[in-house]
Amino acid sequence: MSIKGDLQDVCVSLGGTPILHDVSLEIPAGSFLTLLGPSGSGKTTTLNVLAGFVSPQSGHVLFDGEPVDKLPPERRSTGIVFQDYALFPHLTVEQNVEFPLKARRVPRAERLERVNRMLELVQLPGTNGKRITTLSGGQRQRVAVARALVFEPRLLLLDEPLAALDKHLRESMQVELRGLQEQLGITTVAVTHDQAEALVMSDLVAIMRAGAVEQVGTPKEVYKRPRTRFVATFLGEANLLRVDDPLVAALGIGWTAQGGDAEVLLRPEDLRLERPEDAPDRPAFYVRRIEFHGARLRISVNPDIRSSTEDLTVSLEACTDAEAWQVGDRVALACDPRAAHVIDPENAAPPAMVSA
Amino acid sequence: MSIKGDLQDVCVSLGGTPILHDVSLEIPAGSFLTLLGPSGSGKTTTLNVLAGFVSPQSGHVLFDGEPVDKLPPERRSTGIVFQDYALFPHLTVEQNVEFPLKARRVPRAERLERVNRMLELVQLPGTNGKRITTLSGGQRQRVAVARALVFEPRLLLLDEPLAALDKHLRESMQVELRGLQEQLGITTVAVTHDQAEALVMSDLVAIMRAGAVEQVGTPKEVYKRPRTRFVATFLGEANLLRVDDPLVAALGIGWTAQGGDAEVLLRPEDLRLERPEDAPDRPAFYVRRIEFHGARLRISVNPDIRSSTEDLTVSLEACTDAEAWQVGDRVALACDPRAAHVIDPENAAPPAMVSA
Amino acid sequence: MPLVTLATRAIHDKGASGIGHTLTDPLFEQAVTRTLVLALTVAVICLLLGTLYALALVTAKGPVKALLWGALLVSFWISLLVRTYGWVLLLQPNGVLDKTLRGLGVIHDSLNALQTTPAMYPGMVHIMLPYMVLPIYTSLAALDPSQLRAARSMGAPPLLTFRKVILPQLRPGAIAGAILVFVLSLGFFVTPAFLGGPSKLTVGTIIEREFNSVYDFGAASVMSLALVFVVLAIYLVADRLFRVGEHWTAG
Amino acid sequence: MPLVTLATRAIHDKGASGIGHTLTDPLFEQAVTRTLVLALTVAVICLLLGTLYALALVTAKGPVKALLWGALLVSFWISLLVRTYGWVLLLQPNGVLDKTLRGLGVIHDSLNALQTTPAMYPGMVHIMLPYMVLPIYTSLAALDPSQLRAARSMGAPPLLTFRKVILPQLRPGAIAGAILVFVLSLGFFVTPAFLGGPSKLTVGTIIEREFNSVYDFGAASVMSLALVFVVLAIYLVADRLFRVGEHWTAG
Repeated sequence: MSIKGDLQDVCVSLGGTPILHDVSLEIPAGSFLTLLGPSGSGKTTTLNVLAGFVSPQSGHVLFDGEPVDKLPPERRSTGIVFQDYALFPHLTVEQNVEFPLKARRVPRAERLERVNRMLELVQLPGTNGKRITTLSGGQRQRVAVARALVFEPRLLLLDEPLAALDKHLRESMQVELRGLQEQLGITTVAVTHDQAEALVMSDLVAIMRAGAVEQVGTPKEVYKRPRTRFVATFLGEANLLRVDDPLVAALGIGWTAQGGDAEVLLRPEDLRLERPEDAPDRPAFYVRRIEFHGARLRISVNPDIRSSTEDLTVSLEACTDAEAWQVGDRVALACDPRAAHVIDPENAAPPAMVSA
Repeated sequence: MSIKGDLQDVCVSLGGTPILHDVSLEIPAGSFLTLLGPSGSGKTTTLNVLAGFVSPQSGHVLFDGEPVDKLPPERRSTGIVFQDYALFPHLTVEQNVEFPLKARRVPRAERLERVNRMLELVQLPGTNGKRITTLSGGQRQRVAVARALVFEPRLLLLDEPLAALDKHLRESMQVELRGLQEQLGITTVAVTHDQAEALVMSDLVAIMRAGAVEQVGTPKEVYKRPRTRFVATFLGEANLLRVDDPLVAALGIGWTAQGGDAEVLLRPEDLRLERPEDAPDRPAFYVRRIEFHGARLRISVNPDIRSSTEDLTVSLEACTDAEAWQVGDRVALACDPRAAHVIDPENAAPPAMVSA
Repeated sequence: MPLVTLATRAIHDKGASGIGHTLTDPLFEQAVTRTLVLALTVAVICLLLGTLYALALVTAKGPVKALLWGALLVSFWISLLVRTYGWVLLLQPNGVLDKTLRGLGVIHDSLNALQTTPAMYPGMVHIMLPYMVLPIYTSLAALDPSQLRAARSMGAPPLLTFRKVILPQLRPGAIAGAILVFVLSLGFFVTPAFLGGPSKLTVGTIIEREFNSVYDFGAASVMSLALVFVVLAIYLVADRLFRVGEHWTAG
Repeated sequence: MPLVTLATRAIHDKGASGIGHTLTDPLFEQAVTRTLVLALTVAVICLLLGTLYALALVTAKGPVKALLWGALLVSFWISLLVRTYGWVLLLQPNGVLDKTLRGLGVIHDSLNALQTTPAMYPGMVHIMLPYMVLPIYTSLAALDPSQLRAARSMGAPPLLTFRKVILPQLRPGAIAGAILVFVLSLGFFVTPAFLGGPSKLTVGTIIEREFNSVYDFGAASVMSLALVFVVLAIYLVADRLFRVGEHWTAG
């Protein structure tokens, strides 16, 4: 069931406009890879190249090492869940899930058995006769997943599968979808523009920008060790300081020589605030703004109380100590130097197009 | 400029269906109040009652203590920013912002001056002649705000003002919008379904459900001391335990007698994990699932490794210590008993309708 | 207003028995049958051609698409009369069709197509086609293209997709179009009058003759009213069965 | 196809000078002028009435709205002929209008409305109105109702809102409708032929007479072609100016 997927130097252009530029991806067998990027970064096109709806101008698509470039979509055996689910509105749940089996001329008895097994797996047993239009958003999503999986495809492709659901449902479907994928062990590629979703669901995240892949790695890698400035700022909040900024040395961050254009990434949660009298040798800042985010406080600090330079952002757990800070307070900034990460500006990939 | 707004026992029904049920709200002069709730909870109707587009069947609307029930929308002097902005697509930026002044027969020279001042305030100086269709989403939002504020309304009403923007832009507009509101000191009522937005932007949050207000309070109050189960689960993640659950006592949480139906709220960030050998008297749990959320780890734990009872959720800062935990580990659960909050089931408000 | 006038006139001039007489006139009955058959045939032909045309419209790309749209819109706009004349010139004795066929040696005598019933069909179909294509096209355009991609990705051969996915979703538009064409054809006398010649009478042409030659306002009124009621009845039944109105007001 | 046939016929039967002769025939020129004036007037009247009707459609609620829609759709469906006869009966000598007015003592002699040019307008307007109402209604329905709320909340009196917010956004639909009505009216001979009587000739009726009485196919072809070209030219110019095509294909 679980196969390895590969893209090798795939280039796509549409009417002269380059859409994908030398995209290479290795999708290990049985893994869940998410393509993450802003709209227009080429992630859906990449998915369509895998599905066979878009033929690359150059480069290759391999399934388990075998080139499938010449195979049309209907012969690639990929299960796709579309953003709007693309269920057939005039058919029932059963007829929808049965459709791919009918296309494969599976005999009726076996069809029914497999449909029922699948509906149980997506926690919709007994809904066979229901019309699609009577289902809720979450139920439609499950039917779409069942339909994409019932014919045991080699690859599962998810195009923003949860974008149409509300926040609470989305979060529980993330867990469910991931659980199902692990249970079946099917190699899966998802597209999303939601950073949190990508981090939570995936084994691997590929961050795309302007038609090129900027970084592929585990969620932890891409969040903690981003290769480029874009990855750092796209995934969560980032304080970026030039390596030659005196503040970098003052915070005790060591760095290997990389030229003055390199930047140090400090995540807001890696910074701490201390009372200046307790830490007289720490750099001194003023609190400019405090936002309450429930679990956390987001505090903007600046060396100068009325400066127009960009604030640094500190994220603290909303405990009693942290809540004592007031706007205007003088604070000392501290950090764990091990958490700091240096970004080499040379890493920036040449994009296929100027980003919109 | 800044006035106090009041709703007193407002009831609204449409075609026999109750939409709002005894809604009372005090909006202090100059404050930013957010109506937060799921779709269909009546928050937009409440906004429309304030604007005058919906007439309540009973109850009163007061501006600065004066009833305005009889005033039509055009005479209430409320500036509204609609979810889709409702800009006039055939007019330029200047003509859009000028419109309310034209309606008030302000002379041309003063009109121009005020439009320019307003466009500067929303950081769009010099865009006067641009067509609305050439603007980006964020720019349209600013024009809509400028148009709503240019005639110095008594009340600013925002209907999901940031829902149409992408995540990064939304976050920076939250700060900007709040800054503008503080600068002008105008009493503001906003509607949103985004918990984070409500917590970050508001002085006061009114949480609505099924046509009734469940709780009004500062962001900190509603998050840390929710009056009802609904408020607790709607705002962030909630671990809820019955007060007579033995775990409550084991965690050292004291509670005043409130009947066995009362529940204890433990936010995931108030829980800690310890190694069982370090804390032998703490309740023992198993790690069932670890999710990486960037800044935080979300860890699901359960007293029994294969139990089907609901997991407790622990949210830990993603530091080196926390990242050492593995699925299947035995852990001891600890919490700060002061952070625990008891919810009295009697507090649940009678809703105007069965929630959808 | 005009309906009321018609009704007044009908009752006033003829009386109840007169109305009965007019409606049971064998010439009238024959004409009604012919009109129904004609309208039904036109509707069915339009249904087939219209579906193909709409499919072509949706799948065509670039200049071909523009051409197809252009043809459809021009055909909508050029007046009925001009189009009817075009067909008359094509089909008349010694017209282009005749000459071509004789030139090719297919026929020897003149077809005399203009005076026969089959001659009515091409003209009617041509005129009615846009009324069929547009509702079907609306249905087609509303069909989510990702459904077709979904079907392909699931390995469905094109015919299965067409039969199981596309056709069922065309139905509301096709039914609306067919009824519209049928109803319009029923009362549509202009083209048949020209193309069918006087020997093949339809209700529309009879009404015209009564009115023009005999100036028998009463009979003309009764027939007109009968036609209106038939049309309304068909529409109401169709609406009940297929919820056509919904489709139309929604579109 | 029909166009090609027409063109062949025109050139074949008449030759270049013949075409020139036909087109400069004073009767033809007069008819062209009359047709243009008629079409333009109908378009303007339809524009005004259609805007009002569309506004009524949008603002009406419940049964009134259903009634307005019903009237519009029925009017679309009942055949042209029946409606034309309705008007004829209303306006003919000793018809309802005459009788009513004489009964009221407003006039003493018969109006003889049927044989005069003013008689053409009500019928034409009635037939053309739906073609005007639908595009305007489409524009209106596309207008975001929150814009009207926004205008009110900003203190705008209704007239200002109508003038500055609603009317400008109706323009594309209104222009498309007006052109459609104008173009349809141009070649639309049925109603004028009945209502206007033979003394008031329009291009359409002349073409018909040529064809019916004289069987001068050549002249009829030339005139038909001229009409088609005028219509196409007007449409192309209008399209350039107002991007009508965009509106239609998008709608």
